[in-house]
Amino acid sequence: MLPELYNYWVVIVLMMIGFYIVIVQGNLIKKLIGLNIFQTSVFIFYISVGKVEGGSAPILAEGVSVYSNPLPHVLILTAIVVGIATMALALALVVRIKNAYGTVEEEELQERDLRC
Amino acid sequence: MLAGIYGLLSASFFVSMDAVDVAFTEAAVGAGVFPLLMLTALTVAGRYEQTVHRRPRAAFFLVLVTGALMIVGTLDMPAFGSLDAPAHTHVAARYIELSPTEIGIPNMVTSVLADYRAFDTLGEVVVVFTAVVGVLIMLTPGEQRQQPSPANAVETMRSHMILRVVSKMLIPLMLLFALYVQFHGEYGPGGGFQAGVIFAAAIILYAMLFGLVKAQAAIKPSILRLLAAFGVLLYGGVGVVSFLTGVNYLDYSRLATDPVVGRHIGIFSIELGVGITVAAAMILIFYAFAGYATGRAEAE
Amino acid sequence: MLADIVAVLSSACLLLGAFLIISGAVGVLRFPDFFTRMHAAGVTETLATTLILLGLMLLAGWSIMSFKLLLILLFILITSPVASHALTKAALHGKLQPLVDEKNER
Amino acid sequence: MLSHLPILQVIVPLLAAPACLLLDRARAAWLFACMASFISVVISGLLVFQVHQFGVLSYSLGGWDAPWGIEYRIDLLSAYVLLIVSGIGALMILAADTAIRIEIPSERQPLFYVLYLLCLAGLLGIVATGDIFNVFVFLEISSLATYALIAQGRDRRALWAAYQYLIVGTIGATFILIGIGFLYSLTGTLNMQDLANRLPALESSATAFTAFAFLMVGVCLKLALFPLHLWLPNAYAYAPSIVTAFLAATATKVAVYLLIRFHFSVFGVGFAASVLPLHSIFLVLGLVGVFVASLVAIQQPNVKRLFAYSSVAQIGYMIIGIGIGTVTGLQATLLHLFNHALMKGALFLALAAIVFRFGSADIRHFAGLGQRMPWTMAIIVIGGLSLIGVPGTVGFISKWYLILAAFERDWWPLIIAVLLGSLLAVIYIWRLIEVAYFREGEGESRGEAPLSLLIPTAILALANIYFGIDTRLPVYLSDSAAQMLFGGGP
Amino acid sequence: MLIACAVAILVVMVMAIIRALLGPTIYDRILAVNLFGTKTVLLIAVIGFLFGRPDFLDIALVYALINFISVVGVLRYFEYSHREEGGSL
Repeated sequence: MLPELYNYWVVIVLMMIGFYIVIVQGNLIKKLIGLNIFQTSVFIFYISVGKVEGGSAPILAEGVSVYSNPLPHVLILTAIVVGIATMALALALVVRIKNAYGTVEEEELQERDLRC
Repeated sequence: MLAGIYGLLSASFFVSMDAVDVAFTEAAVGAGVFPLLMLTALTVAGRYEQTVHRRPRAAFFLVLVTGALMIVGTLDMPAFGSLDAPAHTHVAARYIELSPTEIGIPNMVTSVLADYRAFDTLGEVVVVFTAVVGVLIMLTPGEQRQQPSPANAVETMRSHMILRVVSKMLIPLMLLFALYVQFHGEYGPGGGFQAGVIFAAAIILYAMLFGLVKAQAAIKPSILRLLAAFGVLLYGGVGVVSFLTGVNYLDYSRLATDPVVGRHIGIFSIELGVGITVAAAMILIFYAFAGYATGRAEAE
Repeated sequence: MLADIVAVLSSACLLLGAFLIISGAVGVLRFPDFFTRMHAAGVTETLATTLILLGLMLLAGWSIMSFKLLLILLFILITSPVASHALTKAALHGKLQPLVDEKNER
Repeated sequence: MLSHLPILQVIVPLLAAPACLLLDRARAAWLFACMASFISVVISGLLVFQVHQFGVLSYSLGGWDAPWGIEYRIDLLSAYVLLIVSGIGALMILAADTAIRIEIPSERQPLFYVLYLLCLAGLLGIVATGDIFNVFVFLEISSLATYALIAQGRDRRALWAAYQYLIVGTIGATFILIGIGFLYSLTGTLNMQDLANRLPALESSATAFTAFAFLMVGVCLKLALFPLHLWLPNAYAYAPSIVTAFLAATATKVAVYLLIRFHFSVFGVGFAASVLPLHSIFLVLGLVGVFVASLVAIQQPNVKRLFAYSSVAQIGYMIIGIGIGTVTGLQATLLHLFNHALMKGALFLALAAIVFRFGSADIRHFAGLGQRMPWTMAIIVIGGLSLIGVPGTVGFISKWYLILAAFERDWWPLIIAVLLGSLLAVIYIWRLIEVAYFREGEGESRGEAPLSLLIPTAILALANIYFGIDTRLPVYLSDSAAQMLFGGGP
Repeated sequence: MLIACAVAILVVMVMAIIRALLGPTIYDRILAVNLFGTKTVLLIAVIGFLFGRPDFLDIALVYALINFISVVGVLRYFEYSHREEGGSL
């Protein structure tokens, strides 16, 4: 069982690292990096699902009979784009927050909110 | 900083998993766009380090539970790489078997992306479009529409003479390569999104080396806006045209007398739409960030 | 006969390239300060890359692949020294002194 | 053209958005957006009719049949939710022109409409599609638009609220993505119908269970179900009023729809019950949510925030309906979906009018409002009564069905709890009414809100009363939808 | 032969990561990342031959491009931030 699934488990560990960073980090930008890691590991998870033993890239070629599954690739292409779009928006928000509050630390933000 | 390496690393992983197209995208995004965005944001936000860990225990517990749940979930999954997993035998099998004859292009990822699941891809383009509108609405300077002063722009990297000269040679090459990726997507890895990103990267390189003002003079933001909207409309328009030919939305089969040729035309045009929107969107996002950064630096 | 020679040549290129990049990396890892590391990386990089890509080109034969490899090679040959140069210059501007006794933090 | 209705429903606002960007003048963009949203209302009305007439509509995009291509699948439930979302969307955009005039600088207004249309299209897309990955894509379209819209609030805390929502929302979406990944690796398909056919054979699989858990948690994050609701009050309180009104009336509804869809259509009613006591969890979370959120709402000085917490409480009621686990319970949930959209739409729009006059929705401004803005205040009273569940308003109908469902099961404590929850609503509504009618307002008397704002609000308020008396349409729709879901789909 | 080469490149990549983690200055890190990038290009090319799928070369090419742009971007950023610090001091 173990050698058959280790790939998934490595991905899960990575995923959880990202998730942990998102929750624990106080710095807004680092939080986003954590989020990125979290998302990317999900992508890897999908691609692992799509891998076929002995398969080759899903582009038609002579002499190749086993191809990897193209569907997860398509899904992940979409998901990557979604991820980067989210990042762009999030960073724009962070930039605005920095401008409005003068800090990108969660705790200081909350302090400054309480004061006013 | 390490994010860049991370992007590279995950991309090489994708390569080993045969996901050429995904690796291609991740190469462009993970190693290029993401760090660039991160850096421009950092320019504004400042590198301010502070390591405060709040309620780590509860978070750790939560993460542990989630991870454990996932591992439990994998226990019943088919073994990694096995041929007869349901994921490979049900829907995907048809894509692999029939797409070369049905769609007539060798790259199965492109045929699934641009034809079988074309609507997802439309959604993807709209997501990019949404992001760019969102970034614009947030970073468009309000009343004080300031021009970054030329002095500031010229100063950017003036010291790097060699860099500038060499880049000047490279940028046309990059643009050419982007076009190649755009139109070669049916045969090899690549397609509209990747091409758009490469194209945008070349322009961004120009903007970084020669200043935002010069870049904006060469490629005007207002035109980019038009193009971003135009790409989405082109994609959606192809769908509307297929309405008019009497078939379902995004069904390209009647765009020409021969369905396979029709599909070629359809895929070609939507990939073009994707490429245009993505390139315009990425450049616009970069402009917005960089413009905001310089604007702020001057205000201080 | 010719094929054999090509194969041997390409293997030799690949092996030499592999050796060179490892030595370069060891240099990057072991050398005491930034500028010496830069030296190790920059010098080995160009030759090693050339060798490896040359090896692959020999392997690929006369085809579009070779052309692409050539393109990559050209590209790396252009960008890598430029990047090194720019980096070093930036480091100098960033008040990083070469050849110091102790490492200078920024 | 009629056969293309399912896709037109989503495509019209989706393509109107980039076209709107090209206009670049606020007024023109507004008119265009109005047009697009009204067309989509008409389409959704036609869809309800068609579904009623011919049964489930299936539309294969790109001409590829179901498991290979993406399928749009409109059954009664989705037609019902589509009608709610597009109807509210159109009413809100009518009011938007006036409402955002003071809240958003003029050069950003065209972009605002673009985002609004995108958000609307995203929500409609989630409801119309029959493909789980497509759900994810459209979820992200609507979420991204929402983050940007929330950040447009004038208070800088709007930015912070939007950021928090972004983090939570992205985590939620990623969870859903993980769930989809597990499902895909298990079944090899992404089509909901196909999944529903294949899943029963795999019921005991731990992977299916995990997929279910991730989907549920992901949706509940979007839904702001009680312990995961922390992002909602901030987001609602600081967003521009019109955005709050739109989101409160639609976004959470769509999330509830997704919950029902995943729970009933994809996994089947029996699935959850066999592996974990999901219904009891829903019941407990719903009840705790109702009480905690109502108690917090009572103490809020900002009325927008007050109603935001009240939204969390109302979501609790909807979840209770699902938790009861009978046809009537589900019907109560579906009814409340409709009714809550009406009352929160009316309330938040009325608040938009108050914000338009006073610049904020602090309870201080309510002093003497009964005299100063009689119409607006009357609408708030109607909405408030509806929130409490007074007979003659829509709120009563949904509470009635909820109690009926509990009664069927002989769960007396639940009935008492629901009544107690309504009592809490009485307290926070009364607080408003007391301030507005029995306290003298200081300062000069100011006039009523502009008509362009008042009319849509009044329409919603009248709908509150109308559907509280003439209940045929929602009751019929929700009843047949609930039956269909329990019958395992037609 | 190819395998040996790929392994060597992998080893180098690991070393580059170690250098990037160790620092000590920011320029060391950039150098390491740059090194890592070029080695990735090589690795992808070699792997492409190893698997017999030359399509990978396109990715290597993209990498070469993007890596360069990234390094320029990083440099620009640090120069920029230096200037800002200098201005405020």
